[in-house]
Amino acid sequence: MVEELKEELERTFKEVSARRAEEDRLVVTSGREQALAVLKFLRDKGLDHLALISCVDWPDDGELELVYILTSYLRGPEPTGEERVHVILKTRVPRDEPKFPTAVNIFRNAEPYEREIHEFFGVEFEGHPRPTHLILDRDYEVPPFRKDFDTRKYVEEFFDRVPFVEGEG
Amino acid sequence: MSPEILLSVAFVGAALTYILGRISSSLRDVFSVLLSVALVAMVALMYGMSGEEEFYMGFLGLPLVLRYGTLQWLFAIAVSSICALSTVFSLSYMRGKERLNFFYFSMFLVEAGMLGVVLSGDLVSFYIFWEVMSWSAFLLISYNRGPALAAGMKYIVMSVVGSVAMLVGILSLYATYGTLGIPEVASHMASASSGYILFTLIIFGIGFGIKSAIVPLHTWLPDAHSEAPSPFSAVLSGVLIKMGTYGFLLIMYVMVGIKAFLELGSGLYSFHYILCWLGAITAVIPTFIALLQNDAKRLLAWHSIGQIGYIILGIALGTSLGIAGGVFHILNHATFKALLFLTVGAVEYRTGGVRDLNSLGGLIKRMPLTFVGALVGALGIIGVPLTNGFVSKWLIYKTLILNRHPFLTFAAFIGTWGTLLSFYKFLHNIFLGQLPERYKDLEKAPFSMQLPIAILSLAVVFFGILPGIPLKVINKIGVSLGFEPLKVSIWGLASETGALNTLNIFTAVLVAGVIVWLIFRAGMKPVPVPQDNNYAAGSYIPRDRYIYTAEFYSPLFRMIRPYLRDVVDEFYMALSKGVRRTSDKLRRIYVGDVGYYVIYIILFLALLIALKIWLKLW
Amino acid sequence: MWVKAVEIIVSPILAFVIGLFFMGLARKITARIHWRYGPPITQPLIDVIKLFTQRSVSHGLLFDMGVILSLAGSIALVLFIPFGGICPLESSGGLLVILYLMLLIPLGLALSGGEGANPNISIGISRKLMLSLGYEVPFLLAVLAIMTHYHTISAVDVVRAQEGFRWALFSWPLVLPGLAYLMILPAMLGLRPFEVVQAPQEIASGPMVEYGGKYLALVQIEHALAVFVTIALFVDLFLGGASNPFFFFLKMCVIFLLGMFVNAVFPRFRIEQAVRFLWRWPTALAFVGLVFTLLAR
Amino acid sequence: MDRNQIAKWLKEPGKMGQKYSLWATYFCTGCGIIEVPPVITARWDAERFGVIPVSSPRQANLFMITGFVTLKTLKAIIRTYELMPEPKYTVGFGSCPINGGMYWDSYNTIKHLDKYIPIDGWIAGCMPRPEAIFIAVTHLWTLIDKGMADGYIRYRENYRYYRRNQEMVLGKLEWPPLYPVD
Repeated sequence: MVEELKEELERTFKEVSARRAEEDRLVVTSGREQALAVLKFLRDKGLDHLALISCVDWPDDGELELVYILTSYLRGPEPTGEERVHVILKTRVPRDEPKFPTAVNIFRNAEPYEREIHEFFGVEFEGHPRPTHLILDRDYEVPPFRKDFDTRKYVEEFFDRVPFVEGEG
Repeated sequence: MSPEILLSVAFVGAALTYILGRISSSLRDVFSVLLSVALVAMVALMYGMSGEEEFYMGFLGLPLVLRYGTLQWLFAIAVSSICALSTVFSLSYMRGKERLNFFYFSMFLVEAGMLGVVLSGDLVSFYIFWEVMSWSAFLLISYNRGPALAAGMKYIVMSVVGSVAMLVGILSLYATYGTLGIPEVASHMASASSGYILFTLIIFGIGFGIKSAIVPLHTWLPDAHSEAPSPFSAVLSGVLIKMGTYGFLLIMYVMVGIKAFLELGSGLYSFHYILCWLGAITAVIPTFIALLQNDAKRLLAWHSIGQIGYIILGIALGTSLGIAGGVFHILNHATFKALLFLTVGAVEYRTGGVRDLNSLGGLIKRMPLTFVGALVGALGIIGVPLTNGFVSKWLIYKTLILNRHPFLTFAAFIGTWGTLLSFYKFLHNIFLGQLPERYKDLEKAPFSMQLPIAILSLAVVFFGILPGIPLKVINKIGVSLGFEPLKVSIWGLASETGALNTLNIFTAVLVAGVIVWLIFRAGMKPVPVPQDNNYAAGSYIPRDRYIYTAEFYSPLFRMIRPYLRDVVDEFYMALSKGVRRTSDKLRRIYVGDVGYYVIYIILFLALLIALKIWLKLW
Repeated sequence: MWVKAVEIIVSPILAFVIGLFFMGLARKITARIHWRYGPPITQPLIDVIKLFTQRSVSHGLLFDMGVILSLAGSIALVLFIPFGGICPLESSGGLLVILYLMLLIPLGLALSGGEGANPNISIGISRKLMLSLGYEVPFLLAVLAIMTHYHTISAVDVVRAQEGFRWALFSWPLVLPGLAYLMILPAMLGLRPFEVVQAPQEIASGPMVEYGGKYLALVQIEHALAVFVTIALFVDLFLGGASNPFFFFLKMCVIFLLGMFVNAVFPRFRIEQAVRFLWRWPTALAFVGLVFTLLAR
Repeated sequence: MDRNQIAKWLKEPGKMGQKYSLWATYFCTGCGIIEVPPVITARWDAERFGVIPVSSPRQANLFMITGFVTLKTLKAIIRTYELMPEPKYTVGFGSCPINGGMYWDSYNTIKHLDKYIPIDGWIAGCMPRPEAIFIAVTHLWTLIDKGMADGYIRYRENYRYYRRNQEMVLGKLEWPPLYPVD
């Protein structure tokens, strides 16, 4: 069943390459423009559960990789519908001006994931209803989860400059 | 200082306030205050004097007589002092409103009517002043338009029914005895048959029951009290409903006499026992309905009915302690209920008419003296030791227990606990809790409002600590009504069966309080802290987050609300709807054509003749 | 006269000591039931001393006066309760004053809590007043049954009438009110099945949230006196309060242990469940008892 | 209760009272709270030392900061510490409050907690066992005895510096300062 899905994907979309990673897992990499179209296509094929959106930072390629993990709630995709399939959709976004259309109108539950990625990786999701902070309570000039965020330097700058109280008294 | 001069001054004064009002409002204010204080002084001077005075002969041959004694004096002093205090209160309360001349005029008219009712010596003048009082009260209840008109209509319909019942009673007395003077009727009643006594008691009982709002006849009171302007609702629930209890005293003990009254009916079905049960029900059910109210004045109105239940319980028992307790509670209820209504009026004046218990809070910080007044009033109505409510409720409880009525005592005690719960809700939702943002800079109540509140609070506490003073007067009343006197000391009752000695209780609580205060001062000095420095699980309460408590006893409501629907009120409403529908149908027979009317007359005559022939009715 | 003065001074102190001893005993027994070693018996006394050394926070005059009023009320209440042979102020009114002063204590705490302006306090106080309304119904019926049975309103007469093992708990019509009183004892003491008022987990110990150092000490003393008063009243009315204080103390221990065992293992009621329970079984028992005492007259 | 115990009680009951009735605030700040339930229940029973958890900081005089302190929890800790009445003692559990522990280079956790609120005692270990907690309590007794557990006095005297440090890390605090800062 993963096979038919693979052929169908390659037939309908030209810039998409699908690879069967394990017995029931399909890894799909697609270009930036078609990513949401592929997402919608997979959702209509029965993969109605967006488990997670995560992000990987490739500093040497100068790109941020957005990873959408899809599965289905009750059963596998039609027509067979017996075993469950995981589909992992990957797209690449340039690191210097990371813009990407939001997936909220396809999957309602994408909203917190996108806020988190915006907070930790600095990816701008156009059209996101509430691009506010999810976990952190302040802004950092370099988003913390990026590889080039030097935690040691930040700690020295931010925490170590706070003097001990005993010295003052 | 005869009552005739007093009544004439009252009525002329009422008219004068209206005329002076036309000239200049400040003159009228000054005059009304002077008049009310003069009335109080004149009544006070009448202490101890008693006697009769005819002031008008020509009323179809019946002399109109004024009689005054200690019982009348007590009621007169209560009426005049409460009216004086509420007049002083209404100086600043009514400043912005319109039709002030009309307001002061009808205020003094009500006071004159009440004085007339109390001082009247025969049933005709009693009835005249009773009508004057009822109608002027109607004018004042429907003073501020809107829903007040409906409340006034409901009040006047029920009080007219009461007055008609009383009129029937008076006419039946006139038919059987030919005279209407109270002493003459009393002497005749001694020889009357028990059926006739029962009839007069019931007829007059309906009239006075409606005015004093006993349970089945109480439905007008909550609407009337909450819609009337606050100074008048203080008078209304302070003294006006006491005229009903005065009527009961008059009927039961002056006209019918104690012996006949107590023997009426046998054992469990004697009239006074049923009246006691009516009083007990009136003490419990309205108190718990008051628990559910969200409007401050409706809560107080329902409590007025509850406290009347205590008074009826005291009076109907027919023992010397019971009478002392009942009459003393009349005086106390007048003081703390007026005090509570005046404090609600002050809060209403300052917050621009807000009475809803769910949207006020924290006013203790802005109106401390008003809070002290409300607190003393609440302690008085609950009957906490060291307030006058405690002494009168104590007398009622003792008689109930010594005469072996445990279930009545139980009802009375549960009424007290219900009062405690609902008055804590009253105090908490208005004065305690967080101060909302919009009342942050609320100023204190003006002096002309604080003066009556201060005087009434002092009266509540003073009579609580030294109940001997009023109890001496009440002892005289008991003797005049034919009960044996009680041994009264300045500190309380020194009678043999478990004396109440407020001295012991007072010193015990006071000394314990001082010791605890000293221990309190021995500890470390506490740090005064603003309201928002409060524990909120690690976060900081911003000014507008938590402000007031709504539905203070919601778990209790869910349990008792289905049982406390005001079925009596629904019954009356259904009754009035039925009457309106039937009268609608009747209207159709008036078609406006004279021919039809002639036919109606002929048919009616034929019917009469037929009755005469076949049934030989007369 | 001198004996009376000494009695007036001694009995509140005695009540305080006994109350604290009971609270210490309670914590020790609960610990032992939970398989724990538990604090020393004198722990409540240590707590009170510590609380007096803490500088607390005050929310205004009524915040202080309310606590003082409620403690003064409970001290005055102790003076009216016959304890063994001594009863300092029994001459003025007996049971009616006791019932009335019992009204004063929750009112004092409620007023001072109200000024604390904390959401937990408001919820705690409304629960406290509802619970006290709940247990007042059977309590009043039971006390009225006693009053009508012995036809007196003074507690000393009730004690004198029960001389020589004719205890009210075992004489026929008064067994039912006695059982009703026993069933509502945990509610009056605030023990576990009815610990709805100071539920630490739900409303952060209810009305006591804002009480710090010496306020908490005064409230602990007031709780100790309330424990003493409730149990002493039960022993006086139903177990014929003994002639000398030591037997009286023994009877109180028996009753308190009864409540304690229930407290250690029982989960907590919701406020509706508590009031519904209080208005169902204990009220029925007390009501039937009162009817029988009336008929037996 | 040997003789010098009673003598101590008579000499300074306040100190002895503080020692033998430490009421701990029930506030779980970090991962260390998993150690507290066994401490207060049957297996280890802190109540024999007089340590009981109380639900409101107003009643407490011991504040156990268990585990790492993030920026958000720091605000709640400062708020709770300022609500507690005056003679109050704080104990830092584990290595994270001491110097950041394994989160030594994290951008989100506080490194040295005693820059922001005074700490009277530390317990080393990445979540100390209940025995360590009891040793800490007994150490706290000796500190109180010697008068060295003066965290709250230090907080009162150099409140200006504590407040400045807190606002350097947390930005403007919305509640007014506890002591008057000139």
